[in-house]
Amino acid sequence: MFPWVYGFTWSTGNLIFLGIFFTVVIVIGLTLGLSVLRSLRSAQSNEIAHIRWKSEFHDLPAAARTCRHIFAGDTRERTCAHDFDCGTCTAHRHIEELRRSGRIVLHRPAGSGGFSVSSERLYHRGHTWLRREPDGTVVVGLDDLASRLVTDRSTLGLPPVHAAVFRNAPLVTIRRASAGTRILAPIDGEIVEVGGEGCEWLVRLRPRSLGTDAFAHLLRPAEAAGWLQYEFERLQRSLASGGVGVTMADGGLPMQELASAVPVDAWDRALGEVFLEP
Amino acid sequence: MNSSISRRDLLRFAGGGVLGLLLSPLPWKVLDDSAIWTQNWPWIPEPSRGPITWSASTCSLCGAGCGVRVRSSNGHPVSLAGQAGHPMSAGTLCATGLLAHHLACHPSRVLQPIRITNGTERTAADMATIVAAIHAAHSASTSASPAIAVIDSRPGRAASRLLMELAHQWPSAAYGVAPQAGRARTDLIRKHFRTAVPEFAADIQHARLIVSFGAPLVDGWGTAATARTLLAETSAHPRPRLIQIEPVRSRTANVAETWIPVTPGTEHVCALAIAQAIIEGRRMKSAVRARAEDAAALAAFLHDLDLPPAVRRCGISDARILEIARSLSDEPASVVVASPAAPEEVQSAVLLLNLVAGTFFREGGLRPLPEIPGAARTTDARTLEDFDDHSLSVIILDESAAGADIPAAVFGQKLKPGSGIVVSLSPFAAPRPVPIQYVIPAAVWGERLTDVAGTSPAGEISVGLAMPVMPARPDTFDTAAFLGAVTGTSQPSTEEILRQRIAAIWSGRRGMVYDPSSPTLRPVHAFGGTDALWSVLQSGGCWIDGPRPAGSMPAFRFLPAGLAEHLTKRVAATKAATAPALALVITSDPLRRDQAFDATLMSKVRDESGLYLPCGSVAIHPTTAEAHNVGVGDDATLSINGTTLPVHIACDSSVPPGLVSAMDGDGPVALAQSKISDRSVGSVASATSAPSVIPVTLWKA
Amino acid sequence: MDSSLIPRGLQRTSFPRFLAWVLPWVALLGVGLFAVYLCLAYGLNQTNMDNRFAFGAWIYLDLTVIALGAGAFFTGFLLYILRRKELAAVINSAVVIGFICYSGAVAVLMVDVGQPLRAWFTFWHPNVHSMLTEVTFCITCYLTVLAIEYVPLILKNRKLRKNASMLLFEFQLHKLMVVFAGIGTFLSFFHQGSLGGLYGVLVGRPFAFRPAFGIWPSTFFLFILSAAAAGPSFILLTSWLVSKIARKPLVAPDVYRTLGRISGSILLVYVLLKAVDTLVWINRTAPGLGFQASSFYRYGDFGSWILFAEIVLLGLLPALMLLSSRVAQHTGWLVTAAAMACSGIVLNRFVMTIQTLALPTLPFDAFLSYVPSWQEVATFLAVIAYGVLVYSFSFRYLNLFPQERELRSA
Amino acid sequence: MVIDLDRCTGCGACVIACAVENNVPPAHEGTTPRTGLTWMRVVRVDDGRSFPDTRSVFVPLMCQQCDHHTPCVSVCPQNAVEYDEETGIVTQVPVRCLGCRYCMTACPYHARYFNWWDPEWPAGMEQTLNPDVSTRMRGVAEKCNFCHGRLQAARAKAAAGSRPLAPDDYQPACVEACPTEAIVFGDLNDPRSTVSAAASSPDTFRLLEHLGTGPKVRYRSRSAAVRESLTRNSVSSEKEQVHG
Amino acid sequence: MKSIRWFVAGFVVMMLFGWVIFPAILYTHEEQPLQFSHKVHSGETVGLPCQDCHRLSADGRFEGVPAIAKCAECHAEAIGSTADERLLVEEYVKKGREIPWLVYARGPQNASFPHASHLIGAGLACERCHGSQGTAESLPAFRRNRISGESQAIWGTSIAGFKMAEWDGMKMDDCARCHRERGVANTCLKCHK
Repeated sequence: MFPWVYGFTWSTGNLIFLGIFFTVVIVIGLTLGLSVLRSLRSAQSNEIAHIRWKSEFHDLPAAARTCRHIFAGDTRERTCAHDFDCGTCTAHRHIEELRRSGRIVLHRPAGSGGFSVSSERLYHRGHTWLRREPDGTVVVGLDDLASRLVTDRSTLGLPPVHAAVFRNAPLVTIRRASAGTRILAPIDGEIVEVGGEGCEWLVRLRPRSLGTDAFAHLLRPAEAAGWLQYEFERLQRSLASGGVGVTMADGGLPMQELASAVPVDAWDRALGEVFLEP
Repeated sequence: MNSSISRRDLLRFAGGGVLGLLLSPLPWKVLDDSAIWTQNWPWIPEPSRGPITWSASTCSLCGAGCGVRVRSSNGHPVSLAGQAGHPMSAGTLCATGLLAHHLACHPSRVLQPIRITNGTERTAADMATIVAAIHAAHSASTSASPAIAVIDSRPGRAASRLLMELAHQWPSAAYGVAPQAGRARTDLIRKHFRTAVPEFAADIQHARLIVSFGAPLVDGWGTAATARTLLAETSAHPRPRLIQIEPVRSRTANVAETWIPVTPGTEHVCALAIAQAIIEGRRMKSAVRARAEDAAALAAFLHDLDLPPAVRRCGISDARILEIARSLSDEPASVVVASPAAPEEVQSAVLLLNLVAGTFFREGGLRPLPEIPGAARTTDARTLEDFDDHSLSVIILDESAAGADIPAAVFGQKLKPGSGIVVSLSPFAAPRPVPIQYVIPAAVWGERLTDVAGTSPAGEISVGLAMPVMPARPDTFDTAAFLGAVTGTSQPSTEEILRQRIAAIWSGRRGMVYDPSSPTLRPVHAFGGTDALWSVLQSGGCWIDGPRPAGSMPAFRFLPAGLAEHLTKRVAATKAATAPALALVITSDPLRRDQAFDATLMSKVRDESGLYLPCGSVAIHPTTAEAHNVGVGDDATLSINGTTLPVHIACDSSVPPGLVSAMDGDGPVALAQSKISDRSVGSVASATSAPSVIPVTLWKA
Repeated sequence: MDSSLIPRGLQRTSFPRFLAWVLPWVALLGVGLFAVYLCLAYGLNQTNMDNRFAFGAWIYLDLTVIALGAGAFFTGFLLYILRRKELAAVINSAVVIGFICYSGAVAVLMVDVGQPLRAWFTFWHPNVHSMLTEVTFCITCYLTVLAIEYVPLILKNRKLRKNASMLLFEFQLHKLMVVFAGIGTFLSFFHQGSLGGLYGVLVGRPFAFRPAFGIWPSTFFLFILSAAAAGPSFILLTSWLVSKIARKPLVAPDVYRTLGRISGSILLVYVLLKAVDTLVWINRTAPGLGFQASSFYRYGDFGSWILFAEIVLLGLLPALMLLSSRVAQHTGWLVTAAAMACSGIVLNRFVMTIQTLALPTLPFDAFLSYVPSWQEVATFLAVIAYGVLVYSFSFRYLNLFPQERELRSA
Repeated sequence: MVIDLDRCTGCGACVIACAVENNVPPAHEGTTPRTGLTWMRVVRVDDGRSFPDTRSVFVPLMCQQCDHHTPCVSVCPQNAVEYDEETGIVTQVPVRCLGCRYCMTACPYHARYFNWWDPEWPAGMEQTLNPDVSTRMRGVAEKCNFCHGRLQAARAKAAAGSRPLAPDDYQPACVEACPTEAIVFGDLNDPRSTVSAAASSPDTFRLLEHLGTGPKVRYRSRSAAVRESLTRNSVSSEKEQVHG
Repeated sequence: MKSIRWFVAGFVVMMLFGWVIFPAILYTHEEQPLQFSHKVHSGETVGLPCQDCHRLSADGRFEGVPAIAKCAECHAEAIGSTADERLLVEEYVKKGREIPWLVYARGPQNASFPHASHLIGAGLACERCHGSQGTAESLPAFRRNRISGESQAIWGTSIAGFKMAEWDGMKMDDCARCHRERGVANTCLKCHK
């Protein structure tokens, strides 16, 4: 194998064969080394949350990755390919210009399908809402669909004060299901205050940057209504076992107590579906 | 260091450790050493390292007396080879001879005295009890007839003289020999001559034409020298013509110029027919006619034997008989030989043919075998069968040198019922059908000094010494030591007897001596004295009975008393016999399977390569196999007059259709063979068919 | 009980039932390991192999397993390099099957070799002219590549992905997967070929000898094509089988159709080339070595029907069936065609290994037959058991079929 | 090496001498002719003539030391087999062999044997092992190497006497043991040697010559029937398992 | 950086084990059956030439360590006063038993090293492969590799196989390199038996 080993000859056949063998070994080694190096480098820099979200987004079923503009009726069927990071999505910017220039009218759907959508809140695809407070902090709470599923606050594992939070990274964990499900944080920031029992929001956090693109990926109330209805249908479809479509008679309003309607063994699936767990 | 070591830290420690290990020589050295370990596995023995020495000796396994060159390492023989230029073997050794040095470590070797009760259970025994038993029998013997038989398996050795002296010392003991192959032939010959004639041996070396009735000339042990003379032709020594007449095509028939496949049991008819052809063709030499007293009577006897119908059943054509007769009478150096295991009528018919062809006392024919100087005359000693039944209380059997087998049943018959014991001096324990048998460990070749009396293909005799080439096992005996222990008297050691024998040879001033260091043979008297001769023999030389006077043919009779009636009866029997559908033919085993010859490496030519028939197999022709719907390698059952035995089938086109060929002396066939030669089976065989033709039936197991 | 490990959204049987399914295979593995112990402790006399049948039944089965395991490299090649996106549905299963086949084959080789402790000698003192050196090098490298391709699947397990470093490594590795797919294809191209070359170079065995193109005999290229053809069929077969056992649709029917079409087209090319090669062999190569080709088919039960079965019955017929649209309609026929294609390749490996050794070469040789001993059979069954076990655990705890979730709710 | 088949009686002395010289272990219990370990064999071949005048010819078959792209040398994956240019002997190094047995499938003469069992000798017989040849272990292949242990001893002796190696310093054990001197051995490259003379005589032939492996062992027989039956290439189909 | 500390700790521990502890435990330390002083025998006191004991026999075989018969020539009775000599005389000379020496340069069983070809043919000196012998007062301990069973002299003193001196280690590669340098054929058949 090596020149100092007995029987090694510098014949062409030997050189070609060992040459190919060593290149293959080196290529495998380099690729492995590269991926180990990259994962070490990204472990240092706090990209873990970002990478975790990208990896999980990649494994979400197609239905969960629908583009936001469907809810507002801007485009037909389309799945997002930018991990819901609308800031970097050219199609999003293009549609925004159209909307600003008035060629597309943001038509409001008939109703929010029985879910309450308030106008000053912005909605994150992980079913949390966000409201900017005058003192520059931001308040985050569970939207209507999520709060119907997670009724008692005690099952939530809230983050400690002063903890750093990253966009699309786990903010709160629900210990109800066997494997535990996490709720994603809408934006980067730092926890300032944790909401007590009865309070409508969960945490108050100070956002790291206040620029418009920090909130670009959040849904405006107009889109949120259609989005909540779509998410509710998706939840039913994943709960329906085997081929049965949505059975809710149309016009029927979703029950307040959704949690009790979900069968026990499907609980893990339901929470994972809603909170975008692959 | 913080108090708790987390699981992650351990993982990191392990990761660092692995990297450290890979960069240390440990894994690579262990990898390399484990491969080297597989090369020096401790349970595989290593050849010893030490100086290589060469010595010469003589092989004593059989009567050929071949010269052996021994290569030893650390004083232990490592390989044997023939001694180039040796007069008896001319540098050859047979397959068995090449393994003589392995017999010493044969797994079934007896290393301390054992006692075998009714053939199977073995318990250790000590010499005292054996000696006491012998002495008890010796003192108790009252009647005139001897109570102790001292049987010598190979007469003509120096040890034989010791056994004879013991018989003289003890009135109750008598000396006997194992049945000698050539013995029957010598008795038959003597009947033909008025004056006393010595034994005869065929001079294959100088014969130009050999007609052999089933004689195993190149088959297996003891025939290396003969094979060389027959086949290793050179310009000076062209290959002799060999005509082999036997039912199964043996290895000799395979190299013979012509092989005549006669039906089994009819060889004697062919011999007589050839003799008749010589006489009627008026080809009998005048010298022979002058010496013979009853030539005309022989011609008349052969005429009224009415041979032609019998010849038709032999499977030999008349033209072939005339052709053999003509070449026998034309070729001056021709001889007719028969297989030593051939029945009596074949031996006498072949003898008659030799007489008619005048091959006696002629170079290339039958030459007188002189007495071996210094060895007692054993030709007329009796065999175990000559003792009267149930008269013996002890049989002392000296099997330290392998000789002919004594049929097992004879022991039981000769011993006093219930109290008789057999004491055998043998390196291997061959159980016998007697209540009690003691086996005293004997030395094998190369462990102790013994002498070897050999006969060469040219019919010359020789005396050589089998030198000790390896350390002797502590409590093994040679004949002298054994007799010393048994009789309690001090016996002359083997060395002394041998020295006396060599002195007798030297004083006889006859014969030549082969000295490995000098290229040519030197006459005996050229040596200064017995010591010079002794040192030459010890260095691998041998004494050979030199050029003998041709000798003249004395007066003889063709048909001594009784021979005519016997031949008439047998020829009539052959004529009347109906050929059995399937006949068993027992051929002599070329490797002599019993333990005396069966070194473990013999498996290379038997079980491991199928060159020789493996144990328990019989060979039949493929057509016979189809006829009995038996396939190659199948297990089948062979029944001989009711006794069935499991055999393994081997197809072999050298066995004529209708015959089953089996090797004597091996496994199941040995059982059958002992039954065949056993009185009970023999008598049952129909009177018409000759004993060597045994009807059998065969079917798939 | 182990639901925290099962990927979210996939229905798997309860753990006790899963144990009931696993236990018989574990028992089979146990018996096999005992046979392996016997072979390693007491030597290869435990098998019925002998000096004529130096390659026993387990070498033939090794070749078959590696040929069928070629699905991994070929599917990877099609998906990552030729961008056939629809194969993403079966790539994970293909990688697992490939890993099982190769690791099982190497395990059997370690038992079959007389001195396993010296196996590294082939690397240290390689004889580059020998096909077996090339096989050893490539199989070992490709096994590492397959292991590297198998690692991200494991790291994607629901419990493991929670660990940050594992997730990161898997993410980075996944990005470079195209490199490994390329290397895998390159390595597989060579060693599938050299497995064929093993027999093609044997001048001493006219039955197997084939003329060389460049430095490789024609069997080199035939083995690659046949492996590439058998791969997708075997993937199709196994995916269908798993969905039948798991009693839930795992792969969309059109994926079966694409697999079938790919396998059928390559099989057709293989059959044509094989026919040409056989004709050349019958008319020019064998007589050149002094053997009439007819004399090879005169013994035992190896009549010339084997040649017909291998090329036409299990070669041409399945190829046409796989390519015809009518068959592609219902999966049942597609699966039988795939099974026939695979058994055609298995028969080819059998003929190349066992018949080559059985046929006499010297004029006085006899035709010998050989029956494997229980140790050999048990060892190979252990490999199958090992495969089933690894696949069962992977199917249960790893997400082998991405389309399973959509198919369930559709 | 030239073997005169007319002189070979099939006595097996060569096989025994070869086994003694090269420390080949005795048969393990359960060995059959197909798993037997011998470095050479004497094969009995019938010349196919009809019954009464059919003859068998005994063919000593050992490694033919092929010299034209030797099948076993080109297939051994770890160079355990090597063609020695100087002497023309195909060397098998048992300590490098890892027992993959590929060389055994490559050899058309079936001249390679495998240690299926660990070699065992009866107690005491290890003293009779030849010091010039190493004992092997289970799991490795073995073949005839023209007793190159004797060649090395002859070279050492020649070196000790500081003289070149003479032709008759070295001959394999089988040549020395054959009673009828059927095997002639020597340097084929030296035209004056007896073996070259024997090799050039018209009635010599080689086994499987048409395979082109260039075997260096030649056989001689004056009988045309024997020559024809041993070089007939369309293999005989008779199922007979031939036994001596 | 706490995590790196563990990694480095593991690395250092294993390197230490591999380079220092492993070589120590890999080889055994066996004492020779009895001590022998080359200094006395070949030095001024007795002045025996090396070839007297380590002889090359006529057929090219090297006797290596002499047999007991050689010692018995002078030591039939105890000459000196050392305990080893008394042991030699009683235990070995009187009983005629060979001394079970542990030979340092004992090569593997499967390779033959013809001393004749090297000493006479190539004219090499003993020191070339064995190092300086014949001056030591006592015999060093015999070090045997526990796994491969071979003497340490074959692999050489350094665990990684770096040759400290020409005589340190006689692996196949060393023989092959010397053969290559001198243009002697180093085919397998040359040495393997």
